[in-house]
Amino acid sequence: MFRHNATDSKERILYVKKQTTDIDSIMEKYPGEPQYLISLLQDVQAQYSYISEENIRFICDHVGVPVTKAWSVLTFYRSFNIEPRGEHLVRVCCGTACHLKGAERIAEDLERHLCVQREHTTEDMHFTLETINCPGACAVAPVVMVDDDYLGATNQADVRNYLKKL
Amino acid sequence: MKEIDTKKLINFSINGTPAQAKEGWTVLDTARNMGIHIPTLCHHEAVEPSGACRLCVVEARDGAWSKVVVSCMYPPYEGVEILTDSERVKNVRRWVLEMLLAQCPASREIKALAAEYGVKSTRFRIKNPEEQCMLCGLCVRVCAEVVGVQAISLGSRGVLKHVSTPYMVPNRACIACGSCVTVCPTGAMQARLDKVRGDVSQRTGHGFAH
Amino acid sequence: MERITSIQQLELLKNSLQKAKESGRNVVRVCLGPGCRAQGADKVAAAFRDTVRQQGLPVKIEPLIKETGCHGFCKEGPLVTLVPSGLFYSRVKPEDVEEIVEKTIKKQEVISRLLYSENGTSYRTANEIPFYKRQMKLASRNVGDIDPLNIEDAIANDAYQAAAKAFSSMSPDQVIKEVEISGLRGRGGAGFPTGRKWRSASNAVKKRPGPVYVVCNGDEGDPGAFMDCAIMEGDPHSVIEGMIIAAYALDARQGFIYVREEYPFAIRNLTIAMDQARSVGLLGKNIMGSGFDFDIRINRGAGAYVCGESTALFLSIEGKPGEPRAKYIRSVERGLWDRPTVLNNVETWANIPVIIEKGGEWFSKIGVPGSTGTKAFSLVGKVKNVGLVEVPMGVPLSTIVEEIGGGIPGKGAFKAVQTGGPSGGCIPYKLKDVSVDYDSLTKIGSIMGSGGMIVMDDKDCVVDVARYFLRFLEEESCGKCLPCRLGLEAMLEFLDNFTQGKGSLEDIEELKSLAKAVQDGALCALGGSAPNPMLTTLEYFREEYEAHIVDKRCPAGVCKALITYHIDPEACTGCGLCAGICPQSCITGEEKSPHKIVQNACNRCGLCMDLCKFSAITVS
Amino acid sequence: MKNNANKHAATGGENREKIGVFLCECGRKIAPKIDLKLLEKILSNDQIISHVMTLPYSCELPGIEKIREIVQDKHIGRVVVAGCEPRIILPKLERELEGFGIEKGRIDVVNIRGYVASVNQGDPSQLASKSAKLISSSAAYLDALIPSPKTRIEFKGPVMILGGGMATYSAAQELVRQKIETIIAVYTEDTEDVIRMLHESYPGKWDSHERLRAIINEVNESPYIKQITVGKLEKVRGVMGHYVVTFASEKDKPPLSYEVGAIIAALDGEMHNQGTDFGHDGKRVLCHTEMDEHIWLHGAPGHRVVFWINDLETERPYANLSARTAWNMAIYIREHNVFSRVSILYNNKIKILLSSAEQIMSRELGIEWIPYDGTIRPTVQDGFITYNDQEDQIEKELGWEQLVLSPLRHPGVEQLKVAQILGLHTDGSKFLERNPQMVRPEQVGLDRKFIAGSACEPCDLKETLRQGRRAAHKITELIGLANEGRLFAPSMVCTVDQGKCTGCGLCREICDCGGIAPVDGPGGNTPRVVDPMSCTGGGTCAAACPYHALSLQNNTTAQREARVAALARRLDENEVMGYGCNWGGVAAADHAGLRGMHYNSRFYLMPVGCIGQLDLSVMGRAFLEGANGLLLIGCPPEECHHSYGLDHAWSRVLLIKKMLDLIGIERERIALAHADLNKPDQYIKTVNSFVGIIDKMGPIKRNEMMEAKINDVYDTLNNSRVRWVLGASLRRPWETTYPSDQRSALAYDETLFDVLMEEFLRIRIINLLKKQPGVQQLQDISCSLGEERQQILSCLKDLTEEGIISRIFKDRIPYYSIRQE
Repeated sequence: MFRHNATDSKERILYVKKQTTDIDSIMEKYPGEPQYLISLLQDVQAQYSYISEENIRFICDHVGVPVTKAWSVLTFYRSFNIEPRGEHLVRVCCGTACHLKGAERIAEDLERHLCVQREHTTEDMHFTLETINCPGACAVAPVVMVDDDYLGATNQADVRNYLKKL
Repeated sequence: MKEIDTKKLINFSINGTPAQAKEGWTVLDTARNMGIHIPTLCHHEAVEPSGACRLCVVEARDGAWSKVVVSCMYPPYEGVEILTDSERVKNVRRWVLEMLLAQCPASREIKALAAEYGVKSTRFRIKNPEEQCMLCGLCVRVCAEVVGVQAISLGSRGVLKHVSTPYMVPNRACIACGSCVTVCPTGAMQARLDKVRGDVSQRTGHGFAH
Repeated sequence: MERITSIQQLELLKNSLQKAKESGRNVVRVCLGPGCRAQGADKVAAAFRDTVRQQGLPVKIEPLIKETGCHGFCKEGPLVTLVPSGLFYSRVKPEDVEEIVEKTIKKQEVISRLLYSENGTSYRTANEIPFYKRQMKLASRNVGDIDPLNIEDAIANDAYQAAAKAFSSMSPDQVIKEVEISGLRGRGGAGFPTGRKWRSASNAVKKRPGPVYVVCNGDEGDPGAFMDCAIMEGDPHSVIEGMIIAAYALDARQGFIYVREEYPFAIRNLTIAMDQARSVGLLGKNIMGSGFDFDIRINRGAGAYVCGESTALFLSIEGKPGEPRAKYIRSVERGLWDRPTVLNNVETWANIPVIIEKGGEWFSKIGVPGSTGTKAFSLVGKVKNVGLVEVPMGVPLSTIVEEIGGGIPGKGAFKAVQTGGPSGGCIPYKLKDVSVDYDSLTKIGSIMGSGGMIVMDDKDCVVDVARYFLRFLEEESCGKCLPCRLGLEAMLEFLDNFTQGKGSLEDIEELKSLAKAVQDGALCALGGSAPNPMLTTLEYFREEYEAHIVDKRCPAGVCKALITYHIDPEACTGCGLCAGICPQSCITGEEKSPHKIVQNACNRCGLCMDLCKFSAITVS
Repeated sequence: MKNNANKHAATGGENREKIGVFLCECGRKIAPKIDLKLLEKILSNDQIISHVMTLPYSCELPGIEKIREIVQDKHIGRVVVAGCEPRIILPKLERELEGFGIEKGRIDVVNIRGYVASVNQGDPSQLASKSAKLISSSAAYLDALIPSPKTRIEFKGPVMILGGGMATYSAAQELVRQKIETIIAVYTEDTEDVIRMLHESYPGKWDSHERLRAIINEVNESPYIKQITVGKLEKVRGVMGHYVVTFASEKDKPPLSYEVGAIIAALDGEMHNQGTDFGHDGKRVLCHTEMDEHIWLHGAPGHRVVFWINDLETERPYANLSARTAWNMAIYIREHNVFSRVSILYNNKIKILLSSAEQIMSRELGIEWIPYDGTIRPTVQDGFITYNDQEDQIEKELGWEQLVLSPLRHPGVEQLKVAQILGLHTDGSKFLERNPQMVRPEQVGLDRKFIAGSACEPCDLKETLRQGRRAAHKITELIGLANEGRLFAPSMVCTVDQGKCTGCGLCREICDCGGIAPVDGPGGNTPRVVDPMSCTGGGTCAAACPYHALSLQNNTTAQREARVAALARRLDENEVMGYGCNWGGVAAADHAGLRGMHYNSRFYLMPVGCIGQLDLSVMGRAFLEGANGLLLIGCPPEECHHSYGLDHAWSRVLLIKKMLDLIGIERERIALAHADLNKPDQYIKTVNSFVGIIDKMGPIKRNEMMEAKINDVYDTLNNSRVRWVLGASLRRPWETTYPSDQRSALAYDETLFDVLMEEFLRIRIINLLKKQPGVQQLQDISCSLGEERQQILSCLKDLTEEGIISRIFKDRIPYYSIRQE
């Protein structure tokens, strides 16, 4: 069950190592001033996919802001998560152009398909479903972004198939 | 200290009555000093105004130009005419109060104020019949500006906005002084206080406090 | 590259770079705008690079592969332009790359299959295409031409020349004057004259000496608008240069660019452009040896539409929640950290270098009085040529939609255009000849906005669109002031009722009164302009509202509660796909014979209609 | 009686400052309900008030500008604002008037809105007279103020970091970066030794070694650092800004002393193993520290390791911490030995948060996370551990070759000792409490003691380092302020009158904020000083001092006496007064006022910072000046913001009750109550009920005899022996019960009563002799006091021996008189 061959696992370990940068090294990039709070949160979020209670305390200490202030920043902006996000991020564009072309129906279908509300994560922590406003790809509306890939001019079946392959 | 020329007087009018203000005074300050009543909810003398509840709106007129402004923040200027009860102003207040009745149906204070403007019931959907909070943020401002602990904050935004503590757990930065309860204009903080301060007698060690 | 320590040096560098450029070297420009990228342009570019590397072409032929910003004609992407021939290939796939290299680059042959054709005519170069013909590119002058990640390419295309001109031959006051003469108005939406803004900031600093900030608003939140994104991605230097000029005029030392997080490539390109500019001495300490210091920092937005509002944006830069405050003291006087601040939109900044270079006089002659210059629009929705366009002000709306945009695709009929995003209004077909400028649009109840132009046809329900925008704003409202937080919810409740066939005609008047209260009472522009889409649709499409309320019917067939899906028995082949996917399992029928929908179980999710390969499912 | 009136009240004298009173109309909230015109008239008759004025809103800019104007024109030095809640509005008024000669402490706000206008029904003139009484008492309070100058804090000497915990280095790093001279007192100077010992407190942190090494090197290379290796911490003397720290040294050498400006204690907790529980044997079944050591010595094991997060089974709340440690170790093992197999078994009541990157990592490395049903305990068998699968409720077995259990965490014996020397009260096994007290706003954010590390509460290494950095930040801030000359001690803290202090140590024993420090002085006793930066201004220590050597500056007992006297004198016979603490009674009353709840209008509430601030003499003074009932309303039990104010007040009230009983006044006339600020209805019940009790009894029947007796009681309350004995019963910080310890309660009570009787008699005799100059016979004394001769005789004998009275024999009959100096 846990058998790996040696070279194989070594490679993987290198890959994994790259993924987790110490929060200290993220904090070192910014001077300890309150104006860097949002930038820091964004970097930590990019690294850990969510902002944990522990990390927020480190950040607050670094920039000299009370946790309550950071909490309102954290919850005010949509892009921050306070709970771990799934491995794959499925984002449905609900911009005007996409709306006119049926983005709402795709979002609803994904909710059904993944059995999860939007802005939430599936129980197996595989997918997080989000809606976004406009990544600027209106030309190929409706657009669904899975991690960093665009699925342009898509429909419910295409998205389902794409997710199946992941 | 702000550099204000306290000698200079600004002449304008409120509801047709000549009024005088010094630099730094708002319309509300001046009106209250003259004994003119303007309803407010989110205003408290101890903290900076935020202009959130929009009940203290007044109409500012200058010739043909006219605008609805919030009196708690609007600095009067020479010659402006202020109307505290014009139709436009009443329209805003009535709608705000009617919507408030749906937002915080359990608040006695809101009901009384709405009745003053002839609003007795609301047509809008009542989401939570127990709700009293109108999210004016006074508690948060008092906690930060007067008490200086910042134990509570406004979380989230828009319709999801709420008064909360980080991660929704009682905040040990809270000194349980009750200032938030004392300034709450709708009585909502009474119900929320225990969630903020937690069980005070069990309190030890360090929490989120800075 | 060497550090530029004088203005002459920049000139020399530019000349040598231009000479190199005119040498006739083959260049392949692959458009990597968001539209093309979504259609696989990055793979095309990679294929070009691989092919060229594998083939080992001789130096004379070997093309330079440039990944440029958005070319505008997103509908036909991925787009590839070949220099020097000027050939314009559309809908290029990675598979086509080898052929292009073989035929066009090596042998100068044209692959007609890849040329854009319209109504039977195919066009060799971009300028001949009707889509581009009526356009005039000022703000996006270099977008699509230059490689945004290579500052040399930008310098060869005259970047930083205007800044050099300002430094060498103009006083700060003259710079402001020139902008005032140009009549440039803010491209972000409200259309405040830029020159006047700079002037009052300059006066404010004189009154309260201290730091002053220059801020670029790249928080292009309007859904369906991506002009600013295209400029930041395609020509970041024009924005940087514009800010340098303003900094010089106002003696600012620090600038900020606030970019939406949803535009990772804009952030990347701006960062790289700034790094390059810094390393060659065009930004940072002692710019071009003039002794002037100015630096810019990028702030990433974090998903809040309201941060496009100036006071909210400042708070966000300061690291706080973006809740607007009342603007009784204007932000040019008390902005970022309570200091005088000039905030302009990306497109405005991109226009500044042009004005300085060619003069305010020249600029003011473009467009119409009161609205000078050009304006970029993102033309999206039910229009054939979806993409990015830039036209002189005062062009009739119909020109943009019908000539440039190529009209409505398919059988649909042109119904309305929504301009100005959620704060704007709907312009009906009957007003299609309205001149597109600030004042004319305001007169008919819409606004110019930042430049989103969403075309709607008869399959789009205006009530639903109004509801969509309200819903959007309700989600994006910061929730600070009651008229906005509660008012939008209340208005939405009215509209929800309408789309469900509830409500009465009196409700329309009540709704208008509520809208007035929200307009009057809201704290910032987000709430104050939120009722606009609803009010304009009420004004121009009242009968459609009445159809919902009185006849309980949605003419466009959108509002779920008022429609039913049917299967056209003639078109249905009985493939069974719909029956298989229906989440309610309410489609029945034998294989190979027409199916039927059991209406009382149908929840109108629309899945069957979207997936039917034979368009057999209709709405009524 | 008159000569008593000013016993503890300050005498204003010639240069007494003028007092101005400003009345608020507060829109519709005060003006129509209280007749402000009448109120103005009543107050203008009060001699200590020199100016009265009504303003629409005193608290808004137009009003404040008016106050400033009047203050300057009329040379007013103290201001009473009669308006709303002082808790909310006072800070603003203080801020706005500070530049105009009205310093902190010279403003008082009387809540006539909340205590009169909105809660009392009655005609406006009645309410005006009630307001007048409250305002006059407040004016008397201000009148008695002897302002203390601001204390500027300076830092003399470097910062010392002691205790040897890991936070030493992060704190030092932060300090040296700020170019602050720092001494670090450590047990070893070798970097590698530090890292080797890391696992004792923070096992499994291999990934942090490099970072820690970098930090230590940065610290060591800095010119601002001085590293010393020392023995045990012996004592710490002094206050913030100037401490003397003494360490023990080797046998023959004198102890080492250092003068430092500030101290950071870096204290790491310890980890103990499970003993023999859960099969722990230290070889196959280990704890985290042992596993870390095992890996250090033998490398990552190549067999099956099971981490069992068994904190919930041992009823310890640190499961998440253990899970993190296990996870760190698991990664290390998997990365360093491909033949290893690692599982982490955890109770499903624990919520384990893994980020998506960590989930992927977990999967890639093949680390199994196994939740089990927490209702059934897993059992350890040889080579297997059984657990109940939460999914299917089947008992399953997990094989192991090494089983790793969670450790038991302990603050550490050495660490506790250090904390104790620093003035913190510690309790055998409890982790150090940081900031357990909730203090008043002006002190919010001030750290009283700088402690970092897992001895405060078990935590991760990162958290420890964070705490170190944070402590350094705070100190840097303070030093920065001090260097600019802007660091002042809070205005309301205790001060010690060194002339009166005998060094008895009672205050130090009952002080919970650690603000009272001993100073090395000549002679046997160690007199005390107060560290103003540590003191929270609770003032119960001041109220307990037998010799009145401690006082709460700018808020003294004398002021409170003046207030209570002024009010008591003005009260009608059927009116009742009370003191409410800022956090309980006053806050609840404010709340009742806010909600407009009506209650008995014959109740007069005065504010006090903490109910424990009320000295015995303040309570006695009320009765002396004519009060018929006194209600003290504090915080709910165990919620006192100054730790034990309520408990101390409780002891004092009991004593007063005894005294009242002695002179034949009903015990019920003084009562202690508590109110939760959030339960105004409860507060109202308390008040109404107490007024009812007093009503039933009617006023105290006062005649000359009774007045004299009350006066004697008042003097007894100021007697140092009585106060000393009472001090013995006050609750100590380490006592965990309320009311205080009940052991030998009855015996103690009897002793107390005996002392009371004795001292009371002595004082009665002295007072009697004082009142009637000339000599008196035993018989006369016995007659006037109505006591038995025998008792009086023994008392007289003592007094004579002590030299307080003199005895003359005339015709072999002794005559007594007060000894004239």
